Amino acid sequence: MTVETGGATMVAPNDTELIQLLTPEGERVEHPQYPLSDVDIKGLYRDMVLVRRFDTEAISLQRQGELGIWASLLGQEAAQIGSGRALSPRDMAFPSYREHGVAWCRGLDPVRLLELFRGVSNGAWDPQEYKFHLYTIVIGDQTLHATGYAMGIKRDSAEDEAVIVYFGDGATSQGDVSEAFSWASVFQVPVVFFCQNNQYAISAPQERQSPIPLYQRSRGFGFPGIRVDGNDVLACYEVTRQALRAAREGRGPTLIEAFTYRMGAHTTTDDPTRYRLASELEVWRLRDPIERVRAYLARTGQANAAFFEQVDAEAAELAARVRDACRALPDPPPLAMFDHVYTGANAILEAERAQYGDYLDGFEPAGLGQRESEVAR
Amino acid sequence: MTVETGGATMVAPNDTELIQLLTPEGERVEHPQYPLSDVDIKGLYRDMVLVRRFDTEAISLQRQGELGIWASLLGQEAAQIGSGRALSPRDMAFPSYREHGVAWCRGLDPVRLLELFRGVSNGAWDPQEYKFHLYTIVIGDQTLHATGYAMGIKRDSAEDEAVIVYFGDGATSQGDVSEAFSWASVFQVPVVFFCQNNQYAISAPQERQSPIPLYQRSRGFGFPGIRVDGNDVLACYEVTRQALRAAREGRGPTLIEAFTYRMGAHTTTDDPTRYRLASELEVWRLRDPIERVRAYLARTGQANAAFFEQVDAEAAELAARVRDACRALPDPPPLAMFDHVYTGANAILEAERAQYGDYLDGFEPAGLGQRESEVAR
Amino acid sequence: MTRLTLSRALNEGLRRALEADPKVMIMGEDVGRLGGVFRVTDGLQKDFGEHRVIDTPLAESGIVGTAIGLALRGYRPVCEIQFDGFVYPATDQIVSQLAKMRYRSRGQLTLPVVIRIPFGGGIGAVEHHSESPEVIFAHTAGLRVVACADAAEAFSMIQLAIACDDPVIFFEPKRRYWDRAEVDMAAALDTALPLSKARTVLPGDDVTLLTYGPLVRTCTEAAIAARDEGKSIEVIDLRSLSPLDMDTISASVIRTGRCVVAHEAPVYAGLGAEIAARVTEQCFYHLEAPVLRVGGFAIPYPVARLEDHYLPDLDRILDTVDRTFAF
Amino acid sequence: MTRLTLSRALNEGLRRALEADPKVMIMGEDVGRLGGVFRVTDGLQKDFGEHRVIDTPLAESGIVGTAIGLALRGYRPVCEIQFDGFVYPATDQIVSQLAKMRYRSRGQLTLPVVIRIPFGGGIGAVEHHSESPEVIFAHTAGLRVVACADAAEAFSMIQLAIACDDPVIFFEPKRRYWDRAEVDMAAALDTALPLSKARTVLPGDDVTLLTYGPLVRTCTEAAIAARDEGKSIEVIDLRSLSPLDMDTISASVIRTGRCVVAHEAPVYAGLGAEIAARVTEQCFYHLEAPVLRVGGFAIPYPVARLEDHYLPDLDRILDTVDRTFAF
Ligand SMILES: Cc1ncc(C[n+]2csc(CCOP(=O)(O)OP(=O)(O)O)c2C)c(N)n1
Ligand SMILES: Cc1ncc(C[n+]2csc(CCOP(=O)(O)OP(=O)(O)O)c2C)c(N)n1
Ligand SMILES: [Mg+2]
Ligand SMILES: [Mg+2]
Repeated sequence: MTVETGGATMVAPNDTELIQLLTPEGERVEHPQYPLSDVDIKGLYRDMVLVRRFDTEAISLQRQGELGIWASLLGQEAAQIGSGRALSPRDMAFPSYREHGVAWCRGLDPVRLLELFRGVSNGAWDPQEYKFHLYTIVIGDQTLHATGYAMGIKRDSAEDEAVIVYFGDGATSQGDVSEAFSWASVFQVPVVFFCQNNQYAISAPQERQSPIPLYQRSRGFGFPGIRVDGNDVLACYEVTRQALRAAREGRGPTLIEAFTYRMGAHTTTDDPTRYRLASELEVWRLRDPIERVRAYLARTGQANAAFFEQVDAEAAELAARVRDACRALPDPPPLAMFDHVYTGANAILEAERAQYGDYLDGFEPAGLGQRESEVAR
Repeated sequence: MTVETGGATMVAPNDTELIQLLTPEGERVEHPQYPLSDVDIKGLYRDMVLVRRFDTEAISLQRQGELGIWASLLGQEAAQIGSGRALSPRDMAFPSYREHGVAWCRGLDPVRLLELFRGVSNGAWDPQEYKFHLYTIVIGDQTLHATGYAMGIKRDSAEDEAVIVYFGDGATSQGDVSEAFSWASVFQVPVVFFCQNNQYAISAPQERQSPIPLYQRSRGFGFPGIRVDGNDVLACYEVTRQALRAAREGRGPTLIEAFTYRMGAHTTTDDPTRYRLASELEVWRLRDPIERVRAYLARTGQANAAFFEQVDAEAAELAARVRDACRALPDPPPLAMFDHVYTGANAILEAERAQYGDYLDGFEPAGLGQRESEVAR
Repeated sequence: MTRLTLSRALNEGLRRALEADPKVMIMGEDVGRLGGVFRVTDGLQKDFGEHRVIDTPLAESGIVGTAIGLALRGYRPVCEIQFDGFVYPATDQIVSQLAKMRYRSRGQLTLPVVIRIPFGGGIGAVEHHSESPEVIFAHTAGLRVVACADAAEAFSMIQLAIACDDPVIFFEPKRRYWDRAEVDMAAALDTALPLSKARTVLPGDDVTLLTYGPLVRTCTEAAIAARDEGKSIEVIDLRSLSPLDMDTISASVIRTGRCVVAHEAPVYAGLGAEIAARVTEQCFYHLEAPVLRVGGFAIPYPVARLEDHYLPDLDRILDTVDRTFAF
Repeated sequence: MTRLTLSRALNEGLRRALEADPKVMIMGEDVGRLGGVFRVTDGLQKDFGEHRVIDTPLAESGIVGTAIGLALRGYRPVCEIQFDGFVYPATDQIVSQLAKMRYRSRGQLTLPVVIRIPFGGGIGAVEHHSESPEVIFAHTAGLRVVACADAAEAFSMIQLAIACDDPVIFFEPKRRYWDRAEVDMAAALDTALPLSKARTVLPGDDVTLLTYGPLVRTCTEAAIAARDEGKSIEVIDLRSLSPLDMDTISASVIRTGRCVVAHEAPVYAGLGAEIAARVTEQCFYHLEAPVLRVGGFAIPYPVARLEDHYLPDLDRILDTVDRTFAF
């Protein structure tokens, strides 16, 4: 199937190479290599609905000026919830900046995610506690961190641990990502490279990163690559689960390309109408990751109207809580900006802190309130 | 075939994947895809003997203190002469730092190469005149330059031009090389990536860069990779010729892995006995790139003793000339170090130049001779 | 004269350059169809084609490395690095290749490459989007490093940078992109102030205030505010960060006897250090006080909600000016 | 006391660290079987195993990036960058990740990573093997930057760097690797001079000469030579380039009234600029002359046959000292 975009031609994956366990229409399909293991499909549905609702709320918080910017996961819920739920509690995840669904699976209160985008904290959670690293904004950098962490797991002979690292289609062009592929392959470490190919790096279509499907990239580095329907939460779950198991069993890295679609803007400051046609979005709406699970659950009688209503109610509740909590997030005190640069003392920095503290104290009655500030910055 | 090294196990390529047109014993073998085009085999032999003799001379010049360091091409003559002779005059070559054989094919007086290693000039030749870029020492950087140059060729619609870029097995791990692969593939530009896999990056065996054969790397980026017997000058010639033709015809990039062996030290300051066994070298001596051509020429009667003697005499002559010319290479005048930083004026730099000039003038009778210098640097 | 935003002025300058020389090309992430995240290249791909305005893969080293190759082929690439914090992956190609190529080739190769970098903070962004890495490039011989301050300057400086045969690192004050100023689009380029020259924005007698990029506006406002207190501040926009226009700088400091340097980058080992050291050496007997610096602290760029504390503002600049009078 | 080369002293220091803490590991190109191109890691892989002394693929960003991951896992990686000129591909990982991780995580993550870099010229090498990029890292908040000068210093400093919980960029003066000095290998590490402290190498009264790394020896020789002319030069080895030990520096300059900074890196926007600016601010009323700098010129590192002209030697340093007396 070929989708016409503004200028680039996008080829949808052909069925032989794309792992799919649930069709857009909500039909279960069997795959000999990927028999679906025991999984709570209603739970996955609930996760996806809740993170989507959270995401929608974050977008409006940004519109209301409560957040500086927001990177929406709209359309990528299945890729994130499927892979996130495949993680064992001891596995470590390295996200990019859009993995709100994975964060959810790791048990992180979504309000924590807002702190980064509101500009009140870059480190709102303890990565060790949640086994979920901080968001990484420099494209691709975290793939090397994940690989190094996995080298550590191997050295520790920790056979029940693996690493998953998230990045986008655009990231595959960065040298660091290829270096991570090399290292992971040479050292045969337990890492799963999870590429969410949402078809765009801001405005650049996936063809700008590679003329061939991205999952094939890993072959040149000596480890397997798999393309999964990124809008199929069951396939994402099962493929990731197997890749993580292979990693834990010492069978080395796997690249998973979750073929999905960024249904929203790149971030709230982006205007996708400048570079893609609305018709493309229409095509992908038919492949919505949530709708197909709902259809499946409903049709097979695994869930009834009460269930769906209850999930919707939970979502509304979550949104309300997030909204209030976000608004209540305080700004850090000014001098906090001098904290945590070093573990020990740094006389140059201490002098600057002291000087700035004195400077602030010089404003009467107290602090920033009295500073004359620029008219229109 | 498996060669035992100090710790790593080296697998020689299996015959199905390695392109070979001349066996180590000097037997011509036919390859359906690579019928040998018209080529002066005696000329190739002569080239290889001369560059090897030049290389040997450079090593002794280094030992005699005439050069600071030397990177020997010993063992890689076939890869370099074969590929170098496959270039058309309009093709552009981007070398690493060991491509003395390619330089020879480009018509460069080998004495020029010594200037870099003697420390008298980093730019001893005009890259445009010889269509041979300056040596690049930072591993991998030149692959992007070559790709950019090829983008220019494509934009110029110059259909009779292509680019070849040389790099080593170690270089394949550098992010820049992968970025070059991405770009070349995305933009389908006329560049041939010529990787001389001499099995070592200083002490690191090729397995430290990839668990699978390096020629397969390009597959992940969407363009073909070929492994050629790098000690077979005929195969190197023909494979490169075809890849360059494909490039010129708009069929995009090719990766060629010339499977060869660094018979000497990494450079004159290296001590390979610390990391590899002598027995390994013995195995590769039997695959010497020059011997097999000599055997072939002699056995088929294409060359007689007089020819071989004449080539040896030429080699001796070249060595003598190079030796004398190297010794005669003058040091640049001190103030030359301030030249060519910018095209236009830079007041800061000019002031430094003037000040240093005055400073030197202050020594009587003139210049450096009178400067007290450090006792033992 | 036309009233343009700084972003638009750059756009017009790029357009002129593309028109003037078919060898000029633009490359970077999202510069084509999107027109750049700050719209600096808006409409240029449409008008000049995909071969002259190239949307690249997402790889900064690749952008600079292939630009070098294109320059070797005779092109004049203008690269965009999307944000300051993303120039670091390209450091090797910039420092080891772009800067040194002419020198090492003994003048046989020239690389007329411009690298545009939106820099500095003040837009409430997340991490890595508010850096001021200019001193790294200023320290690197072989590069010219400049920063523009307003629309009028941007319009001429980008054209001068593209016309320059040396590699130019071109810093753009991102929080001023939407500031408007009168631009004389009819002026001939050869009447423009050369790229290597500093510019006196506001004359004054008591103290010389040196700055560049986004703080030119802030410093100018500070100088105007200080007039009320009877202090006459001379504001100089350095424009060229490498080389520095020491003639203009020293002449001013010798006259005023006091000097303050303001920039957003951390003070520690920042460009202000070079200026202070050099001014002190050249104006030693004229200085009433040490050259003082006001700038970023020795910390990573803080979260957006604290950036107003990090960035030198009018008050902090005037406080520093005051301190030079305490000597 | 044992007489060791600087290279050997580092080797012994690394050995101690590997023995003291099983989490310490060494990684880099050719550090294992070969023992490093300067033999600094000689024998360590044999004695501590391939899992603790890792020969890496050829990729500097990979070395630093995976070291960060290992540190997140609780390890203390000591990375070797083979030569100064090859650190640039790792700039992004160093500046954007290694330096900032602790800060951005609000102290929840610490990265005890050491990056060893043989730096400076004087060994007759080809391009990219003689760089002095220290100021780039000194300007980057979150890093500690140090340089050792001789075997005794190297032995303790490398152990202190590894024991430090902050990332440390550790510069080694490559042309001094084969210099020998007495090393007290029995001394306990906690009696060693802290990493952040400067060290007075030679006391003096007339002028303070500040330097670090390879020029400590040169400056010491210059000071000894100057005694004959009746000039008393105090030589201070800075050791820590970020932060600077301003207490030691200022105390000396206030006493001598004159100051010269010597380094191999280009003077322009080099570390000497920061020192000059800061010393001037702190010692303004005590300075008889401006702080003068002697160092590399504003050019790329020249060819080996001219490096003696580029590198500050005894004469050029004394010439600069003389110039401070001309004020
Ligand atoms: C090194 C670097 N360069 C540029 C950017 C600016 N940037 C932010 S997101 C983005 C596109 C990323 O695309 P992709 O990897 O596909 O991830 P997605 O946003 O689609 O999830 C770009 C170019 C960056 N963050 N880091
Ligand atoms: C970026 C960079 N890192 C490290 C080095 C030091 N170095 C010089 S040659 C070399 C090994 C290169 O191996 P390979 O690419 O296989 O080429 P070969 O020398 O075998 O021809 C290394 C590590 C360098 N020149 N550049
Ligand atoms: Mg994407
Ligand atoms: Mg090699």
